[in-house]
Amino acid sequence: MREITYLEAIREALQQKMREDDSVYLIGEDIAEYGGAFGVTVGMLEEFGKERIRNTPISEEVIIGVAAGSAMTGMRPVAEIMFSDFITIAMDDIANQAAKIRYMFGGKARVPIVIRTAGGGGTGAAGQHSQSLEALLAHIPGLKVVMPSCPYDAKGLLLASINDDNPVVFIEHKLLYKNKKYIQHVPGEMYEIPLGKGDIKRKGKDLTIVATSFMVQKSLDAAEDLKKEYNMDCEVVDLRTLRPLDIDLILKSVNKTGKLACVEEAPVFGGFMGEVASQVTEKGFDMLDAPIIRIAGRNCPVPYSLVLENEMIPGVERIKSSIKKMAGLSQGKE
Amino acid sequence: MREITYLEAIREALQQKMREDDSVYLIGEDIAEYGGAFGVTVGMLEEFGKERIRNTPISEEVIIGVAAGSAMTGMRPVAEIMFSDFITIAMDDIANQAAKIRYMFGGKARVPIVIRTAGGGGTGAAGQHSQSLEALLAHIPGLKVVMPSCPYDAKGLLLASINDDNPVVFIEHKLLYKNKKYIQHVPGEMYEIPLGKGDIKRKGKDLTIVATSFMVQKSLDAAEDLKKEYNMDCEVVDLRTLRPLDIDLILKSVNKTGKLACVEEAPVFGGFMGEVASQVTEKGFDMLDAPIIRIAGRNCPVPYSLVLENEMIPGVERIKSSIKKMAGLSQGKE
Amino acid sequence: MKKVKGINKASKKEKFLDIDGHKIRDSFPDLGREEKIGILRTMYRIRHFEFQTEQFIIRGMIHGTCHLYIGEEASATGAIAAIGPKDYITSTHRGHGHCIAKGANLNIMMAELLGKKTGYCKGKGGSMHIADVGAGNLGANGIVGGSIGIATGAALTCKMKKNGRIVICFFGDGAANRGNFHGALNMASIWDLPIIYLCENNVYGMSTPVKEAFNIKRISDRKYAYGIDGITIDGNDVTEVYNTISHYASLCRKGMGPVLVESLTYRYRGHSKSDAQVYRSKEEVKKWMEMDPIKRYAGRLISENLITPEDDKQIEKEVISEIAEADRFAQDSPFPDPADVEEDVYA
Amino acid sequence: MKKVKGINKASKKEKFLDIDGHKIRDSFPDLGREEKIGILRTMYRIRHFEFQTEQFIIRGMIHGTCHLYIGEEASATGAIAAIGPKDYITSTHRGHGHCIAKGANLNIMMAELLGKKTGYCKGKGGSMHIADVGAGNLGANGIVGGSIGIATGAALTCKMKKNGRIVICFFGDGAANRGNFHGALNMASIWDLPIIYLCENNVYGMSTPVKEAFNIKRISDRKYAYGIDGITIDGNDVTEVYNTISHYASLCRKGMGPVLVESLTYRYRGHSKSDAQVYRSKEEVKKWMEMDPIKRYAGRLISENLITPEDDKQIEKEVISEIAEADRFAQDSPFPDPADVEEDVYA
Ligand SMILES: Cc1ncc(C[n+]2csc(CCOP(=O)(O)OP(=O)(O)O)c2C)c(N)n1
Ligand SMILES: Cc1ncc(C[n+]2csc(CCOP(=O)(O)OP(=O)(O)O)c2C)c(N)n1
Ligand SMILES: [Mg+2]
Ligand SMILES: [Mg+2]
Repeated sequence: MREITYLEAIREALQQKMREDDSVYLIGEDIAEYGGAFGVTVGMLEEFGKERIRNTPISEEVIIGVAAGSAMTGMRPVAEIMFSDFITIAMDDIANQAAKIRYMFGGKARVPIVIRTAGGGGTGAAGQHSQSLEALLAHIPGLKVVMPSCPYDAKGLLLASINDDNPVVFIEHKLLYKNKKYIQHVPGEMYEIPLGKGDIKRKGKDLTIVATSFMVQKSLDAAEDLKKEYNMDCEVVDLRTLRPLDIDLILKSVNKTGKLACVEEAPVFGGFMGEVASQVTEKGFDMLDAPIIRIAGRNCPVPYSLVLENEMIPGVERIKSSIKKMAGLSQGKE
Repeated sequence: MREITYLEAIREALQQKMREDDSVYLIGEDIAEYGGAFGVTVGMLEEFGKERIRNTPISEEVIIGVAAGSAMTGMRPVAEIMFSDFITIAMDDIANQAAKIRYMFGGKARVPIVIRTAGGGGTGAAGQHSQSLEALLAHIPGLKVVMPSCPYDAKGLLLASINDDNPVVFIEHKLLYKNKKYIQHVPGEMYEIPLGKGDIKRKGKDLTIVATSFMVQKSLDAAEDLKKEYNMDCEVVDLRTLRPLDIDLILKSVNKTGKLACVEEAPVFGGFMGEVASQVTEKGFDMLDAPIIRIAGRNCPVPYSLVLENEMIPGVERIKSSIKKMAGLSQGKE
Repeated sequence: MKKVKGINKASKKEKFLDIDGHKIRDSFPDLGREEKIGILRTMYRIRHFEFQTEQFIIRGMIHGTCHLYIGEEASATGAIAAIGPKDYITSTHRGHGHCIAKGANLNIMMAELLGKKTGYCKGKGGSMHIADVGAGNLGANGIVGGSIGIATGAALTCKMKKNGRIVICFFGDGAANRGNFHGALNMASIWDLPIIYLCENNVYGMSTPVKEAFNIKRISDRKYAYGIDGITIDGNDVTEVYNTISHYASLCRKGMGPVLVESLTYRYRGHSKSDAQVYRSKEEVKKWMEMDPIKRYAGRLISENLITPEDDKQIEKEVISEIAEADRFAQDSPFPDPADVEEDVYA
Repeated sequence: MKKVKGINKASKKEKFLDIDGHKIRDSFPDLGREEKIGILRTMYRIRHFEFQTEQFIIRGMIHGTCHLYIGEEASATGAIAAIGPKDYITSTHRGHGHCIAKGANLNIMMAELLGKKTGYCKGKGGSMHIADVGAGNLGANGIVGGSIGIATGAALTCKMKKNGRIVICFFGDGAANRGNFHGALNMASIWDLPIIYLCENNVYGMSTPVKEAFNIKRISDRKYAYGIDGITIDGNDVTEVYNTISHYASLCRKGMGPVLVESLTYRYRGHSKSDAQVYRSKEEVKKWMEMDPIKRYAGRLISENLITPEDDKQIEKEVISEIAEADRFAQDSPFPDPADVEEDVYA
């Protein structure tokens, strides 16, 4: 069984879908000859040509505006915003146009666009190239927000996103792209993973960890260690999509474990896990044996220096020590 | 004792501060002859002239970029973004520049700008002129976010914002500007209300309502009714500033009442009250007698038609019925 | 701008006009009498629709704000008469005129203004978001310049699908300073997209005079920044608008790429529902009203013996009763059901 | 552009140059020998600083990415030599050259690259965020075009405080298609702000050739969109850069308003740490390297008998040891304390 990387899974989804459907095209900066800043679209110019691999000037808001206008008139664009930090430049076209057009027009338009973008830190790229801005997007009615954590999910979720008739922001993680540690068997044919369904990435009975994107992988590592070291059995729930949110799956897990730790990379204050924690408190208050904790980025921009960046972004050790403390296994500093 | 409107209180703060400090100037669209879309700056061109009441072309991102650059070099701009919805256009200059410059430069710059903007719905202006986007801003480290609910607070908080050495987003509510119902005694001299301190707008012992901006006023009305009709005594906590958040004040109140209802105008999903609810769950889990509830906007853009808009935005009746249901006073549909 | 062969070689009868230094074919004479009268009727429709809207405003029946197009009718009417029903337009916050010119149903439009379930947006959009996607109107937009990217995307569809359609992107002088204007015109230019950027310069962006917001005399000179063609025309002369857009529509279809047309016009009313108009003088307004686009055009049709003054009155009368009917329809229509508020967010 | 009286009347000895059709005073001869040598030294500093950075990259010592300025030295050096220490600049992601030319301390810069506490940003910013606010460098910027608004704001301060200072805003060809470029140049123009927008056209924005991203031959032609002056110069000729910026700096101080200068140059290395450079040929790179700005300028100084070839070598040698010292300083410096990660967010 072939095993491929996250990046290869994404590229395969794009290629297969483009072979099938002429209305799908790519638009973004340096996606043609260069193959995208992270190499996702390498080789696609050769196969699909300039018309369908549309390399643009540096104009994030116009990339999204153009994608939206072409989507309203029959195309299915996959737009790339090179770093998720640059979403801010296109925020009007995303939040006020693409997301709202359908509603404001009384349901009389469709805006089937996918906005692919690379999020997250850990690359030493500092404050303007490392952010996890999903909370800004997930709050906007009309958008769907997807964050795959592994190659299998990346392919299936991307195909579902392209096939979806709504604007979908698809946030990839830079540290997953080429990491051989996370290669996985991925079916060669096209398949969809439905948007709005989470996934249990590890079964457990003692505590529920809800995580997104790269934090799912770190949580899995932490869970293994906790099992080995303390015989503590964590269930790891991968949200897969932030909006729509699969709250039922989370509640089912919390109902079993009674404890919830939410792990995300963004600064904790105002982050998306506030929504998860709030919904669980609202709907599963009686299930909880302990306060929900959030393990997340520090409340600062992502710093440059490795020692600082490692402190800002939650790592396996911090996840473990926070959970140990919560479970009363240690005094571990959070 | 003179009583003035929210709008007059804001204008007075601007005028007095500008008389005192030459480095303070206003920049924004239609703020000169027109006096701003809501009339806040009417008459200021005459007093301060074109150089300090800088009317701009329609260029939100440049308004903020210019404000930031002039702040780094010694000015104290008060920039106006006409409707808070247009913040999206300036999001890079706000979130990636103004908010992060100090940190990215290792603390070696100051960016003392105030971004005044009109938020909220209820005016029939529909999806692109009615949003409450504070959750997008409060999540960004480096920003402070202020939402005054009454004339007294508006003046004191605005003066504190202008005197603050950080970028502050100051979100005013359109329905408060000229509403005579909310006129209040406001001292004639300059005074500051510290950023990061909440305020108890109504004392109570049975349940804590945390609210922001216009929702504070609606919550006060709801509290009065609940007192009259059910002898239920709600404490209303006005956050005043979302970031920094006065969590201590909230916890103190919840410790007394054991119940928390969070009220905000933005769509509930991913809204700022998720942060409040999460922090209270984390830090005050044992104080809670009941699940925290959030009473907020529906999960859709703000619709145009009055009947729909009234449904989307929480009104006094919805606040009351939700609280009654939570307190077990009724089966009231949420 | 891509070089393309000119529009069909001039036959003997054809006349070329000099508009702003450009040689533009006089295609107005090609129109039949009915079409020419149709243009007059459309302008009356827009004006009386707006009169009615104004009445609604005065009577407090409009929940939100409204931006009236009175005085600018020739711009939308002439431009849209010059393209086909399958071509696209995008509109602005001041969008009623574009919408009507693109063939919208007045009843449904008016119902939307009153927030009714029968409106174009089921009451969810209101004046600033009326769209008629089926008719090729991709919508009004509450964000100044908000539709510039969308229009450019529609033009990309036309190019990629090779469907022979083109796009007119309407926007105001104020929008020409938005950042996305810049990025979009550049992108359309490098990709030779079939789109006419039609800047309706009505002298003000809200209260800000064009002469304060620009340091250039002609907005169409921004063509030099993108290597495209550009022209400034009398936007109150519906035939000049018609001829210019016919000319460029034809070139667009042949692959010339985008063009920037600046249409000089004027709004008679305040910017929106509430505007004391301190930024302009009564004399200025009066001066412009003397060049009223409807009067001018009716006068032309009469002087060309295509209609009599009585025909003119009759057409206006017919329009007024259409509007009365729309008023009735709108008022009689039901409000949406609050329970549906979260519908239509997602497809 | 506001008309201002020309720079000081030409004395008999003064020479005027024709640069891109503009009459520009040859102010280079006014410089003393030491100043002229200083320009050479600065270019060597930039180049060797970048050589050292490249070594760090190869040895895996740079945590993040880096964009090297090798080949473009004349642009920053000539421009900044023409303004004063109190004037401001804003820089880009490719910012080491601007920072050095504005007088930054090499030790502190290099410490920042290695993420050290002693660096300009205490290790929090890295290559893309080095700023030296005290010296008037308002910072590199990781957002392409991100500093254009900031620079314009600094120019507004200069105007409002009447402090006689001006601003040079550096940015790349790629940034000239960003929306804020448009809004900022327009705003600077209507307000006559004292700012030189210096577009470093190095033929590519990442992998995208200028000829694909623009449909115009000269980026400086965008001056027509804003009613300002503009000029295209040889950015690899440090004296041409110096003369041009001297000329416009003087006009800016007199109130002319902004100007758009396009400086034609070329980067020798890949776009960033990782770039296979499939988008360009080795021949093209070689062709540009033959016009190397440092060799050209050293040659001029030698031919004017201001230095000998040995002096040239000696200067380079001195610079190399400065860099070695910076390397030592940076490597010996401590890393920041992780506990301080949340410091410096707020003032
Ligand atoms: C991005 C944005 N900024 C500001 C506004 C507020 N606003 C609405 S219309 C308008 C003036 C627009 O001027 P112009 O484009 O010339 O159109 P006109 O109203 O003259 O038809 C302004 C500033 C807005 N709706 N969107
Ligand atoms: C807004 C934004 N979009 C994209 C990028 C990614 N990026 C970094 S540098 C670059 C090319 C910039 O080209 P140019 O302005 O010509 O500068 P150069 O690198 O050639 O010096 C791109 C696309 C970015 N940093 N910011
Ligand atoms: Mg206008
Ligand atoms: Mg470049």
